[in-house]
Amino acid sequence: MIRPETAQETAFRAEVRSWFEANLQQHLRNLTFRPAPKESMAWYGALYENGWIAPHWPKSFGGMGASAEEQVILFEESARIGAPDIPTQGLNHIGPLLMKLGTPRQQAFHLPRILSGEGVWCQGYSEPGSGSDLASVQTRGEVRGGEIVINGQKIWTTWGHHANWMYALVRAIPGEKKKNGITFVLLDMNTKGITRRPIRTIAGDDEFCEVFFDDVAVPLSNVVGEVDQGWRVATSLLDEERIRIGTPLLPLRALARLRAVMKHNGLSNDREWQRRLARSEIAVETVTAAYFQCLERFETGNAAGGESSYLKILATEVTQDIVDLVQEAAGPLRAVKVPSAGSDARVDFSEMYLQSRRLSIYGGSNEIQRSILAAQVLGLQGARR
Amino acid sequence: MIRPETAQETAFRAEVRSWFEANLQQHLRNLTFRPAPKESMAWYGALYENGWIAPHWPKSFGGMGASAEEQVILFEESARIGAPDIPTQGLNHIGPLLMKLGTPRQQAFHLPRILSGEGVWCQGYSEPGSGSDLASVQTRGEVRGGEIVINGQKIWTTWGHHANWMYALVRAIPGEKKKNGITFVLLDMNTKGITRRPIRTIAGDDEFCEVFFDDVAVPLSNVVGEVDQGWRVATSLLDEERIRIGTPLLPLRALARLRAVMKHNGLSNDREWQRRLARSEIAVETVTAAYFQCLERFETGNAAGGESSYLKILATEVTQDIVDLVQEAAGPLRAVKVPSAGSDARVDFSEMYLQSRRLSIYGGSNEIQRSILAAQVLGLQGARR
Amino acid sequence: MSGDDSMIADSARIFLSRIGGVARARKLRDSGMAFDAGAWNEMAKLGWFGLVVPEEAGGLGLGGHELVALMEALGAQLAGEPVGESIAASVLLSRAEGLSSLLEEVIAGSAIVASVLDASFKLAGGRVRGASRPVVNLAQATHALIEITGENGAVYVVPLKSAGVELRTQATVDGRTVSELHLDLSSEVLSRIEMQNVSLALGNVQAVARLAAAAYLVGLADAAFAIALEYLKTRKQFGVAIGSFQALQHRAATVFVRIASVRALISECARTFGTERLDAASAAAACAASAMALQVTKECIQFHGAIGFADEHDIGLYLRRAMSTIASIGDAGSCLDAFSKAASVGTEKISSTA
Amino acid sequence: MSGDDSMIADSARIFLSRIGGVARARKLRDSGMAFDAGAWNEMAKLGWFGLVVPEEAGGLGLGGHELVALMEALGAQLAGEPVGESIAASVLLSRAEGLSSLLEEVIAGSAIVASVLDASFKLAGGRVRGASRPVVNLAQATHALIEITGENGAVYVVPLKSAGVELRTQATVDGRTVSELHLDLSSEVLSRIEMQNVSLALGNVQAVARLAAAAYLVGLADAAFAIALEYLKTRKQFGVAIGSFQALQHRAATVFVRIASVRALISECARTFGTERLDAASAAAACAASAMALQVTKECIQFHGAIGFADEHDIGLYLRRAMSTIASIGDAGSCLDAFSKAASVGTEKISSTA
Repeated sequence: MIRPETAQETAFRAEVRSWFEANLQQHLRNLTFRPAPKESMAWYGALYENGWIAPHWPKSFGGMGASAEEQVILFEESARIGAPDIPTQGLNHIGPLLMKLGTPRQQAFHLPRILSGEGVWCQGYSEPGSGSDLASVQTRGEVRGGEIVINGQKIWTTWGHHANWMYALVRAIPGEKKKNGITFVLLDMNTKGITRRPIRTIAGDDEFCEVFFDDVAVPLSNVVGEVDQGWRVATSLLDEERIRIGTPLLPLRALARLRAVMKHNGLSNDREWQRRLARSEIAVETVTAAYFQCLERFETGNAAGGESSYLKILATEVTQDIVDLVQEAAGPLRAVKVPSAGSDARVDFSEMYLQSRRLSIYGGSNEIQRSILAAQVLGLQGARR
Repeated sequence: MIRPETAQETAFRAEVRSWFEANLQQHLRNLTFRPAPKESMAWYGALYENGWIAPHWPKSFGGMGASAEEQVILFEESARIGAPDIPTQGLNHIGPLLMKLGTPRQQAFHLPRILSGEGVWCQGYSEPGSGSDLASVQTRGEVRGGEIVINGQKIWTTWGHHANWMYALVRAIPGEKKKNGITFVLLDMNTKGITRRPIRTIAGDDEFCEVFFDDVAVPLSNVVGEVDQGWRVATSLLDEERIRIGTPLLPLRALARLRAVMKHNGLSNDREWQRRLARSEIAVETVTAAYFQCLERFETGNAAGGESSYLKILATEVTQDIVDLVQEAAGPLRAVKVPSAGSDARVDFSEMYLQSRRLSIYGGSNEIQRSILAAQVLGLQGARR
Repeated sequence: MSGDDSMIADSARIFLSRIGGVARARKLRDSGMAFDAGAWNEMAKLGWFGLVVPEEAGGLGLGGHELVALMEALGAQLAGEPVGESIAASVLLSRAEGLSSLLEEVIAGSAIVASVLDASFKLAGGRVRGASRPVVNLAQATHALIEITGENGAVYVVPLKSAGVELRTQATVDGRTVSELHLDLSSEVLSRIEMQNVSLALGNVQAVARLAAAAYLVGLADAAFAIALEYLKTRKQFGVAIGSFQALQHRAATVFVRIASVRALISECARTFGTERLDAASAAAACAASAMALQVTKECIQFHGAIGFADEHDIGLYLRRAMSTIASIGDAGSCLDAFSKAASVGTEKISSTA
Repeated sequence: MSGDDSMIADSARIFLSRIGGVARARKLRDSGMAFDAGAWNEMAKLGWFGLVVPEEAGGLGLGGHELVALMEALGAQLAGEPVGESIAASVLLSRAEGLSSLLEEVIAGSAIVASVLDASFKLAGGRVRGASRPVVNLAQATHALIEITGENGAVYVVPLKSAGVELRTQATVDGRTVSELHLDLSSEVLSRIEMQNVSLALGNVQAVARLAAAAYLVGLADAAFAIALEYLKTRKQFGVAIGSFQALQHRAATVFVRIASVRALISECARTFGTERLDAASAAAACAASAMALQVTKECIQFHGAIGFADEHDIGLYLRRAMSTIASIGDAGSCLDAFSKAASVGTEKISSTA
């Protein structure tokens, strides 16, 4: 980061770096794919034991209560050592949502499990007919006595086959297309009637799955907010979610891959490539700066609604620009599927490039984010889609 | 051009080159601004005397009847020697239109004058309220006896203050917004009631003017097509017009400036800049290829309506990309206003860059061209603007 | 297109559809088989590998337009066989002396000759040693054309079954392979190619391979865009076809401009087949087509949203195949350098305005 | 912003509006006067030229955030005076020995010290000879800071009124000037600057100038976008506001992202003021802001259509002023090289992930 570090922050960085070196197992470093939770759980657990698993959670809920600078230091050091991706739906999405809108019982049950890694979450928003148009949810959730009985289907459920809990949107009256009538529920994925089918991605991993519900009965105590009032629940933390997608972590990882490929292909001392690398480094610093700024504006209540969309667009497009360079630097190796595992660290030529296609699609496509910015931040009215 | 030349074409190129060297006065070479017609008229006249003023006109109307290859050779040799820009509204727009839709008298009067340069034309389409939306013409043209009496205003009239003739759209019933009721007229700019005000551009030249009409009486014999049927006349040659905007001439000129600035700033042997130049040269070859293809498709009747929009987008955006590089290569000289006039040829750092802003605006903005392509060529319906 | 090129394109389209089209590419990838011997033999029967070989040498005697038409058809259906590579090698073999039987085998499909030009092979003490950069589809070849630099430098044919030949092969994202060729063998195993100006001929092989790859990429991009366009017209969000959204319409128009203009460029390049301009033209074609194909296939995935990112949908196959095809061209920088060099040192300059 | 920086920004905004705002920039350009002496004296009274000079040396003793706030305000109203240049020079003057009276003059606005660093001046036989690359706003300066390389190399102040000083000046597209400095004069005319590590201090001058220019560009781009946004909301075509067209909305959103993110970057860079990180940070700021400002101002012209291309509309002034401001930074390549060098050789690395 460009921001000068305080002595305390420099000490924190040194502590993080040496602790990472000591505690991150070699075989989990520089992975290119996100390992399945059971493989990364050792690392997740170590971070948890050390109190670093939830930097952005307040201490009152068991988080680290880290400053923005400490968060960025953690991102930079993670990218530096090549720390593996860990499940984030609990930490970044449902956890903060429950802190704000969950019942004390829901909080007491779920939050500690998210921190410990016992509860691995997935998000049940998208459906076959509704990708960008969330409000058109068709999965049915009918209240019968003390239960809500769910029938229907979710798709593009990131890591749905690894999760043991899902938060989902269902609606009482199917076919109705509006924002009320939607209920926000927490589902134990081991409930009877749930079937999952993994979906292979173009990068070759099982990033997503389809989830089918056949009379899945969920106690009403698992509803967040009120029945039929789920739209407000789901959208209450959209800004928070976009900020979590827009951290500098992904661009930093892309940069690490660019450096590795340049080194592998003898381009590290090529002036043209050094300039491209410099331009990419500056772009990543721009993401870090924007991340700081967004956190500060949201914390001080100075942000316009929808402003976080800018961070999502920025971080994902900077990442895609950098992996474009990774591809170009790879030259005749650009299509090689499996990262090289030479004496050096693994070098990934194609994986992150292919994986990164989703960045401009997931979490609300960048087209949707641009429309949000235009309408909510720029005040451009009469959006003709 | 990449296309291999026949022996005849090579001979033609040699002839053009040596004739240009012998006949183009030194002070008219490598001008960066378009000289006013009276300054370039010597060159216009020389081309006319030599039979090269209208390469794309059929011989039957006094043109050269040049092949596509000969046209491209003329463009390349013009860019090579830095030949000045000459008035084109007559040659490229109203001339071909009159050949197709003019009366024999209109043809006999105007076509020879366009060729000789006696008739210098401007186009009266745009009005203050209607830039991209041509059909919303408000200038009034009322038939009274054998005359059509015009009141109103045109704007963005390229070279309106240098022209002695204008072709214009006027409508009988002002306020009505539709495509019928429009009349296509030929105006002698010396008619009583016409006032002109030049508009200075951001590049510092008087590219445009405003034209005001106060009871301007034009004989009905100057109407092309029928009264109230002018929309069909105006749009009948849109494809032809876009092809003339989309020639490789502009990109070739941009390339010549890039080479000159690279040389001036010592970048000609810099590998990074050589590669950028190569990429630009390839882009220009792409324009030439597309130009050949469009001509052939239109000549053989194989073109979709609106297909020419692609050529306009391509040629103008390639030009803009190249002048972006001109700016970057100029470095600390990028803002210098007047081209350097050293021992070498003039080197332009900023003029074409500024002038080129209009390329994506005029002749139907590139946004309009994209909408045309989407609707007419790609069949994307329900255009929600 | 007109005449032979459209006949070739039509018959290729029909044949490739018959043997499975894009589904075949998927099946080959999934089965881990990089090569479909049955299809290869049928392609040989269609005369493809002798497409540009003179009729008197057993070929079809066709030229650049037919090559481009064939390669576009192959790209459109993601046929991954080394057709372009074989055709490129045939250009040299048909001009060399004493290689007519190898040429016959190439035409018949029983031999596949890869050109391994980006390499540093040396001859010393009767042995050839060295290694190449990675070459796409090399694992399918039976022979390699190599150039030995230094004293006694010349172009040779290496039978790849020989002892002392090692391929270091890696799988690519689309079911092809890329291999480094490592040699450490007696020079007696190699056949020296006898012909005038063999280095020039070798450059020609590379140029033909580049033109073929560029045409393949145009066919590929065009087919991907056709799928995306259909999706834009049928997929609904917010109650309307997503193709009615102006932002997407304008981006689709940009994709159209990119494909159409590069296709036009490649059609010009096809005209240079057999001339000195081919070197520069093919480098231009390869540079332009590579950049275009990546931009187009990425944008087509984006148009699809989440389904575009799923392997089960075909659209992602086009990006991945584009990647391995571009890998076969090398890297963008050297391609631009090749263009600069060829455009400025040829006896006729490409651009007479330089 | 909070505290001093917002106070500086507010007072600058009010002052600049009072003296004519953007209309003043146009008037100065049209009159061929590159410099508004009246405005300059008022700026001096506001203390701007001593903004970052310690209070004990007669300055305001403020820092990076205030510098950025002031420069953004200047950019927003296209004030073309060499404020950033003066402030940059003050950083060195306030640390050097024996230059306090020149510093006083700089703070008072009666001297303007330009930094002419991209040059090759040599001292031989008691004479200084050489020439610089073109420097924006140099024609307004009374003194130049130069570095003489080679033996007896040092940093000197040159009074520009001296015999043997020649400026080769050209007008820029926005009414500024750019000049090469040619020297051929006795070294006795020069004052040698006495301070520790003067080269480092000189680098610091360049860094402050870069940061100032970058902030100026952000203010400029933001103001241009505000004009364009207003136009998008009010201009009608086809019966509706053009800002309702989705294609333009998405492009406007892209412009917003570009400006907001570079502004955030520059705010981070402001924090490095007075630290070793300033070199790398200011190079990053200059690179990012230059690219952003061109993209934004060009797009804002395009949003305006034909009127955007007319000189009478203000929007074109922003692009032209961006050009001369970027010219003052130098070229993109050297700026990137400076970033690479500073980010990797500093005692603290900018990016700890490298």
